[in-house]
Amino acid sequence: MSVVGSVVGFMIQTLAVSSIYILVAIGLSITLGTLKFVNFAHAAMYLAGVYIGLGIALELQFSGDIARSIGLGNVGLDLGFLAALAIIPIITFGLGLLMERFVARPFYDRPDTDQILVTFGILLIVQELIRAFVGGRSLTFSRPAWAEGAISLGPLGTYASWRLAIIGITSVLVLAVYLYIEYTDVGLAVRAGTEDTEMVNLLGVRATRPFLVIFGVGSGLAGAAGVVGGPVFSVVPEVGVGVLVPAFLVVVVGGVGSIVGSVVGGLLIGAVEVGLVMNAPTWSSVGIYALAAVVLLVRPAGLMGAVEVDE
Amino acid sequence: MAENDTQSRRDVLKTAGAAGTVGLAGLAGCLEGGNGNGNGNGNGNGGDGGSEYPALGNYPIEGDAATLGFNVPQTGPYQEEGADELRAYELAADHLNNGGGWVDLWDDLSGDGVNGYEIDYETGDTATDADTARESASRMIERDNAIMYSGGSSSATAIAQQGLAQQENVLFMCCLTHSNDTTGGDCVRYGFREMFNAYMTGQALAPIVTEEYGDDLEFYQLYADYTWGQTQQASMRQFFEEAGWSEVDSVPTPLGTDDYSTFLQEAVDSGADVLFLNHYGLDGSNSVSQAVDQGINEDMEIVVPLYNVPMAAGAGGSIEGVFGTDGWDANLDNEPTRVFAEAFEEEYGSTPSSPARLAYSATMQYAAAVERAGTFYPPEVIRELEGYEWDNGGIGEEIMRECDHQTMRDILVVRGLSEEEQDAESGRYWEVVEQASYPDAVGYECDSGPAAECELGEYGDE
Amino acid sequence: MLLETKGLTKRFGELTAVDEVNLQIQEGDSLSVIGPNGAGKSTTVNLITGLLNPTEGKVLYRGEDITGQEPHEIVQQGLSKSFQTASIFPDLTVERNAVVASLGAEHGSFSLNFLRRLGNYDDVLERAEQTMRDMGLYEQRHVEAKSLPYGDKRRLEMALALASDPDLLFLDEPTAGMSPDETDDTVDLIERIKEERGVTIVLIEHDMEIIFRVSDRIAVLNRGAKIADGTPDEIQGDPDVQEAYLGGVEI
Amino acid sequence: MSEQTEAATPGESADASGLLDRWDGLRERESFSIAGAIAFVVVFPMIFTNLPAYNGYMSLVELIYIWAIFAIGFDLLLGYTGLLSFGHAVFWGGSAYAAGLFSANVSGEPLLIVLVAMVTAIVLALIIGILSLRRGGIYFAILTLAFGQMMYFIALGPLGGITGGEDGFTGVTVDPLLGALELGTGFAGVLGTLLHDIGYVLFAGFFVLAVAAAVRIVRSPYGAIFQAIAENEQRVRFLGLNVWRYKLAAFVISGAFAGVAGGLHTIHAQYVAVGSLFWITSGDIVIITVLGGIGSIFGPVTGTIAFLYVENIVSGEIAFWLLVLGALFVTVVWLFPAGIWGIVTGIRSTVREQLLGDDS
Repeated sequence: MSVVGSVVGFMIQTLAVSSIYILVAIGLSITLGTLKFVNFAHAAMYLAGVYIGLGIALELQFSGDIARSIGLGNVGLDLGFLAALAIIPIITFGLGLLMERFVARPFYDRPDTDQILVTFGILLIVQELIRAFVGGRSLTFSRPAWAEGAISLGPLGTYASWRLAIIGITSVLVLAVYLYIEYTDVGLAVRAGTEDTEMVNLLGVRATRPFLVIFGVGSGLAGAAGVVGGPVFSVVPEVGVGVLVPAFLVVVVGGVGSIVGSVVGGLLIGAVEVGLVMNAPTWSSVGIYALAAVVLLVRPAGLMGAVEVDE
Repeated sequence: MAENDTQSRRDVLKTAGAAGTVGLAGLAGCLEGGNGNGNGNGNGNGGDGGSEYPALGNYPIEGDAATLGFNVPQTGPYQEEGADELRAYELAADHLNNGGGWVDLWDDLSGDGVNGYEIDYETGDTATDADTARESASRMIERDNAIMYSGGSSSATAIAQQGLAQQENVLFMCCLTHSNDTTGGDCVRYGFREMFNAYMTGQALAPIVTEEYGDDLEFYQLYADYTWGQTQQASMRQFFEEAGWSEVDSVPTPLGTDDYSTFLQEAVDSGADVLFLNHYGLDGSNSVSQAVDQGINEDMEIVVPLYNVPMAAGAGGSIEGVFGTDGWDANLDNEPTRVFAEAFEEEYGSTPSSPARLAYSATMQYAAAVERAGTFYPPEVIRELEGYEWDNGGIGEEIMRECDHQTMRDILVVRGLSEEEQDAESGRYWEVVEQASYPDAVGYECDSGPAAECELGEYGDE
Repeated sequence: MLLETKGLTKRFGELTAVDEVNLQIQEGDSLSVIGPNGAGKSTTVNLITGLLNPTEGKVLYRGEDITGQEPHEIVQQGLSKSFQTASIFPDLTVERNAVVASLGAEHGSFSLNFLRRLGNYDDVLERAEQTMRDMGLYEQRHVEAKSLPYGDKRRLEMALALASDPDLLFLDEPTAGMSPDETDDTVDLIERIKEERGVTIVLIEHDMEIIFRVSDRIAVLNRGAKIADGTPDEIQGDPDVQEAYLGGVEI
Repeated sequence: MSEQTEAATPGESADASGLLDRWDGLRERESFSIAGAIAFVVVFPMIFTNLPAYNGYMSLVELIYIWAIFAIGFDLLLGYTGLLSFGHAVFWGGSAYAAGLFSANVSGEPLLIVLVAMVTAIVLALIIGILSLRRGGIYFAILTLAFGQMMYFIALGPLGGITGGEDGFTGVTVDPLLGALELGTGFAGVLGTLLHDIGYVLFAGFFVLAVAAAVRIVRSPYGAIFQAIAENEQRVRFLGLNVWRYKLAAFVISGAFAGVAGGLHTIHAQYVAVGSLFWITSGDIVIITVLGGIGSIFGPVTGTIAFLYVENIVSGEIAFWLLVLGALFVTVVWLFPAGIWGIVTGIRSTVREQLLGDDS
């Protein structure tokens, strides 16, 4: 295999691995940067994306004990993958608004630790609810027919078409949100909020429309990540935490509050993971944590974090 | 720590507990009465031959029911396997008390309890976590006075539980555990395994797969980076290289890996002819379906050395044509299989999986050994189990070896069916290519393979 | 010279919050730093007390460079700060508040004494008691700090700053939000502190009445830069100050 | 639980409610908490394992003490200092492995095993603390979580040859205490009824010791400073106290408690599971501590009893105990930040007020 081929191969792998992390990380990063709200329950949006998405695209099997005891069967709209990809961000956007109103808002004025605890608890509940209704076993979220199989890129190697589809979908979503934040009033509020923490400390400002919208947008992206990631990662209740931890690392590495930071952080984490898989596979799960530690030692605010660290 | 001392500890605790019931009011009496060391057999010694044997573990049984502990994953990644095992355990307890199933086939068993005792059972949830499994088992031993416990749907939980068995002098009949270590480096006198291991899988697969795909091929291995994966990887290398193939590379995938694409890409780039995916359960479903997704089956042949039904169901059509092994199949044509599968189907309305048969069989084996020994006294039951040969378990002739407590037995080499041919109702996901038999095709001596590392420990009556 | 800043500068991105500010404070003097909102008063104090690191410039304390030291190191050298908002420990009792402050004074910035009873440190307890008595809070020592009336909270805040017997005390708008009576009491208190303890005081204030009552010297900041520095009389007559800050207001 | 300085409490005049005051004075004493802990370890197993309603058993009693030590230490960090660590499994699991390896290769003396476990946890806490405490609040939680997971994956993969990887560490060997006292040796007579055997004394003894140490720490200068940091970190800094070092001290002290607990768990289980390093273990200790009630010594103990009881006994009867536990946890965080213990003490002080009338 040519040098160019392996470089391109490395890049494509990195992009594919990074995509899901980035989609989940953006929402975490923005709510952390603007609202100073730390949201472990963000992973619940990913779970909603996976499970509701599965129900829209195919058929969701209810085999949990509670579902069985009340005779709940399988539910499926069977609308196909694209329908799920289109509907889920809207649903999770709405769920995000609800979460802002009923979970986040009562806790804006409470200490960080309470925010973490309550969102951790809610993630636990969502996870266990899924286990109770849908069941704990792994489900198959099969890829759409048009993205099955592999595509040969000539000398650049052969890739699963689904990987390329993930990269494409993620790019479009991230770019759209980036433009939205860069060129609209909502975005202005977000950028101002990230820079001026005093302002957002006032509850009144936090509850205004732009911040609500941004909470929803972050949730929508996490939901979309669930649809995109469903066919790659396992569909089990624990997968929420499984993506949450790397996404948090992306935020730590990239710096809080900026989309560019999340993208850079995500790509770096992806690159380290892929690089280690190729060269020292035993260490591949360890490497991303080590990266986070190193970045933090060198640049406590993260690579793209401009805000002075005053904690 | 010597087993006798450990065991005496629990007896003392029980005694103390009994004394505690009397409460502080009885303190004066205790001052004179207690000797403090292992008098747990003072009372409640039912019809078990009086004081024939000294107290050991939970022997003698108090009352007229013997309690078994069924410790399976009811939550977590192996809960499907666990649920099927539990159904089989409960079925076995029912048959032992009331007849039916193998009880009617096996001469040792009466259908009227075991050795004069009714069979009672307690269940526990291992959550596929070694600590939880061990804690749950110790509750069964200590509080419920289980005389034997069984279960385990991963090597880690099995190894954790059998260590406890040895300490507490209570028998543990392993269920689903495929690691070489269970009856290798980590083997114990109080643990028994009917499941085959990775080593035997290698022996069974190599001749058939090499014959199918040809000589002098190059193979590439991905393996789950923990003990089971490592032993299986080593076994595959050993037996396929002995069969004339050569390994290009073998790469560990860390536990918890969800996305195998990078690993798989590396595998394709290696130019090897055959890819071994040494992953189990959920990981197995993931890696094989991602491999097919990535088009790897167009360039390479894929082998998944160890299969099970939930895993095949998860992978769906991806396993078409993929070779692997399993311990038993409900569609086998023999009487014990038919009897068990029918009883199971009648009770639960579904086809039993191979883990279910293991669970059923473990319970039956234990009960039969107790009947043969004429007592529940653990060392005697162990001696009955050791070296026992039988052919009425649905998978041909089997022998429980004395040297490492590993059953030498036949293994099914199977090949995945296409999505259209699969039938979830009857649990048909593959066709049986061959029943690799012991000792012709599989098996190893007591001084070789995993057995070489096994030291079983004491019976407890030395 | 007790404290001196040389070319103290702080930039946040494009914004220059503090621009080459030079201040001199003599021992025993009272300096007031005044200026309109956003003039950089609080930032200047934060640069001196170590909460922020200056972009450029130096802070000299008794001739020694203390630029870039941590707040606790600076406090340990005898500089103390009373916050604009009552920065106390609301869920702890008044006594507990004073004890924590006394620990910082008696045991230095860190001490390995986690297995010794606090109750056995008589020096700490005495200092806490003395501080509470000085500030007239002793009677309320068992009250949770958050239940104190606002004026008492501010006095507790000042007590925390004074527990360490500082040589130099920064008071950031000590009377903000107070009633006229409370303000009066506070000013009396400040004057008493000055006299009894001989503490050098740096006051950040808006209220001109207080400033002229308390200050020996006044420094005026505007848009981050110092535009005037002198005795109250000099400042009152300074045309730049009139122009930039005081506007047409009669003093 | 309010932790007054002892010097401040006595000397108050006894009025009408003198008896209650004297009782309060007694309760304020350090020795009272320790006596309470001793009384608890004598009485608890009798009630817990004999009353059919509880369905308990001795091994669970010992496990409760071990986890309670872990929880008490965790609360010194979370409840007193206000730092939420999501990676405490590192100290529990890391020390458990150190204990196991030490017992297999050097000595099986239980006290030495616990010592080695504690030292290991202290070293780990120093390293991880120095790295994680560079950032406060939320970042601290995320970083400790990340380091915890890192250690888990290291134990699982790269160090699998030493730790036993997924199978866990099986080579634990425990010798008699002080070379002579087998852990399984029971006591005679009254002692047997109350203290069962040497092993029970070991676990219960460490539990009492942990309570004593925690009470002392809470009443030391550190206790005051920890609470002050939790309430207003910046103010503490401007009192001339090195907040970073005190936070590190809190982290290391809490790590040391986790280390003792981890070492004892190795002795108790004679096995170390790799799951002891997994984030779920960290999550469990968070749930235990918060559920029981942060900011007190007996809150975490209450939480431990509740959690382990549900996990090991009720779990068989309620299929979705984790769901129930999660709901309970959120309710506590949301509405009763003082936890179960806080509810108990709340009721107690209400009763008191009723008794005393309007007495502040």
